Amino acid sequence: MSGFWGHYTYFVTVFLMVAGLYILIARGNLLKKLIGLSVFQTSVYLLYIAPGKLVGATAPILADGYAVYSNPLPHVLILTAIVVGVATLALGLAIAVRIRDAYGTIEEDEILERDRSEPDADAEPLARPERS
Amino acid sequence: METLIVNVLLTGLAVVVVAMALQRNLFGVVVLSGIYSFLMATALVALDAVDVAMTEAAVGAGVSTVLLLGALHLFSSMEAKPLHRPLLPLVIALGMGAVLAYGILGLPSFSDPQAPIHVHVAPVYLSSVMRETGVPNVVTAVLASYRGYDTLGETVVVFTAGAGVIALLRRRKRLKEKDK
Amino acid sequence: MPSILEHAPALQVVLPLAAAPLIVLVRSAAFAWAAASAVSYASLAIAVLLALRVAEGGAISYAIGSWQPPIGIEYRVDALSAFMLVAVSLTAALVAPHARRIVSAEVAADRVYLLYAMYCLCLAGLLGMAITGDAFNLFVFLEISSLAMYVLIALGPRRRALLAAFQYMLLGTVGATFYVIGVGFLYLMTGTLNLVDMAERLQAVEDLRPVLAALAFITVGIGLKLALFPLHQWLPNAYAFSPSMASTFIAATATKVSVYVLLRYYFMVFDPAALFDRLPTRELFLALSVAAMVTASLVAVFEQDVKRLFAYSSVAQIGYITLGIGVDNVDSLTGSIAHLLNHGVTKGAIFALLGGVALRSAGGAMSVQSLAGLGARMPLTALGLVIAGLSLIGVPGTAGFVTKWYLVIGAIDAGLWWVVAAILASSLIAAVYVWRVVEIAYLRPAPAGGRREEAPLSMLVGALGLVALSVYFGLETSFSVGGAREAAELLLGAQP
Amino acid sequence: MKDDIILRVAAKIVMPFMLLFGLYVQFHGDFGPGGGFQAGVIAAAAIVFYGLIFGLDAARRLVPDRLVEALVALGVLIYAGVGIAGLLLGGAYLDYFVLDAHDTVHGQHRGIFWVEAGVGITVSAVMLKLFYMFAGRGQKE
Repeated sequence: MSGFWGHYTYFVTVFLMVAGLYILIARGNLLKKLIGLSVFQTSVYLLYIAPGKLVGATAPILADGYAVYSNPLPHVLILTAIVVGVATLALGLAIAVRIRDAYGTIEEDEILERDRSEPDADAEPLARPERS
Repeated sequence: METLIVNVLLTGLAVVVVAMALQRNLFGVVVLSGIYSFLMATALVALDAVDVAMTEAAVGAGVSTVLLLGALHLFSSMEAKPLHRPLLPLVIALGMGAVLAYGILGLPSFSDPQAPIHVHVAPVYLSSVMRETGVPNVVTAVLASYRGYDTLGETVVVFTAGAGVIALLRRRKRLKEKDK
Repeated sequence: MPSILEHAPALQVVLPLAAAPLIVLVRSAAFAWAAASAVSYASLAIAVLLALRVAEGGAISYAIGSWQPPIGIEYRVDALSAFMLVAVSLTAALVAPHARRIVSAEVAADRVYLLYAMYCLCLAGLLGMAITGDAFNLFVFLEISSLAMYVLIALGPRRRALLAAFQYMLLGTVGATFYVIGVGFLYLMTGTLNLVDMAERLQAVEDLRPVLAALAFITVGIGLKLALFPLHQWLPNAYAFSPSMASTFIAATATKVSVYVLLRYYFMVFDPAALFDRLPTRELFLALSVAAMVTASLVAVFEQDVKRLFAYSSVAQIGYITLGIGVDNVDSLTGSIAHLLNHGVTKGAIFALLGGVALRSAGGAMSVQSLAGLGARMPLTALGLVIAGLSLIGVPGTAGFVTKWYLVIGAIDAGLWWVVAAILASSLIAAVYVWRVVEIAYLRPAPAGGRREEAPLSMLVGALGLVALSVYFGLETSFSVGGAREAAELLLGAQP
Repeated sequence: MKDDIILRVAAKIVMPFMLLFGLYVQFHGDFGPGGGFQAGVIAAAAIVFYGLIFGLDAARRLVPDRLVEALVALGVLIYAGVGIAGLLLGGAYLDYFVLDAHDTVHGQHRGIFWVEAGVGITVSAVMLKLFYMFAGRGQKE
């Protein structure tokens, strides 16, 4: 287990990260950007989890009859990372929904265009408190 | 055999991501991202990360897909054509890939029992978890006790997202009409 | 009560952290303000206490859950983190309690309590980043502070706040993910997440390729968060369009804590001898810092929106802070670390004063022109802006001068005369954009029908308190420079 | 979907089992995969399922908004409170050893039980709140 196949899991991880980051930067649609971000974050799971695997080992739930367990620590870290990922996605979508309400589009080019023509528009015309 | 299963699943992930990048119908992209999460969860099972797999299936394939579909319902479902040639993003992404590739070449091989992560810290969890906490699921023990503070932080992250979404999406009442 | 004082490191973070859910539970704007103010003061008290104890007895290690590191998560307060904790909580204590009026003017009534909850989370996240001794725990707190910040920015009154928040969220999350990748490499090569343990075990690592990759990822990832030139694209809009209270707090603290993280990794985790000498790290930081100091200042000169003007000024000032990494000696690092505090109070003062201006203006954009006649309309606010502006330029007697003094000494010591020239040039450009604001405020007549009304007292007290601090730290430097020097010596491993 | 009798009956039958499964995952996390986070998602899914069949308003009547928002905060407070309890009993923050005066392992069990409960409460409430918020945006006023 060395050479190319010994590092195959890593190579796929790298590919997924590159693809995720590319979708995130290259696309102008905010939803597509969020999906790219999500792929990028998800690919990091493999960077942690794959090295924790030992061939012939079992999941780290102690039981009689097993002696070798895969490494539990990366699992714990990635559980946290998954939660962070979904929290970010939820917030990102919420902001995207508000952007659609305020601008009528979620295409970045069109949003910037509308910013130039109307730079001072309120986020939510009705929401601003009255000035005393 | 185990290694083969893992490698096949990972290759599947790569294929799905390519399809995702090419697809311009956002509904299709969301469906593909659900498939991606399911494949990821399966790969995680093959990598012995059952807790993570269960969470990824519930969160990645479940919650995220539902959230994306819910949001998509409010948006137009076609992505606009990109206006410019995406050369710079490609350069940035490939540059990152090059640094990553450089780094991973020095990492221990897949399933090397002498890798640092298998000889430091983690063996302590595996050997003393029953004596110290009496919890056989080592992931639960580390999550809730040894590194319980991370999990407090993680719960706060969820809380932040929840409170943040309330702050952003709470329906506005027709403001102040009766006050005027 | 010696027993509870033993737990000061935990309480430092847990108090603001627990305040947020309490605020959400109670759902009252008044309670939210009171709770946010209380935890801000409490955080300051705890931070000062910790700093005193570190100064007396050296670094404090606190094992959370009684799990000894590296098995469990360690909180570690040393000279650098104690300094950072005081810097963050000091500005927090002057911002939050005094923001009540502007928050209720800019944010819808039923969201006010959520804004304060986000503030508490952001504070807890930043303090947690500064105090933790664990690489992954740092990521968790980085995310808490970042998510709270995205919400704070998105709550801004204009719709451009939404896009600013979204773009910051994308870049910030990429930054945080880069950080996780970097930590992943370090973890795979050492098997530990505890920063002290990691530093020790890294010395035994033979194949340096993953470590160099980790260095690159952590630099870019944290560089995004700290707005290292040219990764600062998110910053101007994020500062300009967020609610006044949020821009004050974020401008004074957020990027500084990220710099702290970078300093910690560069000098206390990576082996400087092995890594700095293999890569042109110093040259890179010199080039980027000087580029930020000069170009961002130039952009500020031509900027029409006041908040964006001072946001670009922040990018330039961050250049001063990162300059110390490039020069890499005790004096320059002392200047850099002191500037974390000095620039925090100065820029905090400016944004707090602009909050008062926003409260008294018609709303909408705050162009530089809209400051016309400010000297007559709001004399105290205008005077505060002038003094804080002098500190931005680095006039003797202000905090900004102290920083530049040490940076210049450090650069001369290292024989980097072109850096000295760049510091002077950047200060001159700063004088130009500050003068532009002052000239309009004092020499242009106020628009007809404009109200002559000073900002409310509650807001003035906080803002002028920050102005006073930016003068105080220019005259009395035993804490700012003294603490920074101890931290710099700790970083360079020199004996005090 | 509101008018489909089969769906409505099926929903009423299935939902309690989903909640039960959520509880199983919550409390079986010590021995098998699972824990507060996964359980929270499953429990929220049960209510979301109910909301999809019977409509958002019906779900909101079943689990009102105010309650959900309180639970969002309550879970974090429980978790942070376990830490404070550790302090008050003479240990470090989040020290579970001191939660039982005689048996440290029992103390660990107690601590893990309560923090997992806190996680479960906050996660299920947040997931449900997300559903309410996003689905609520889709409805016309």
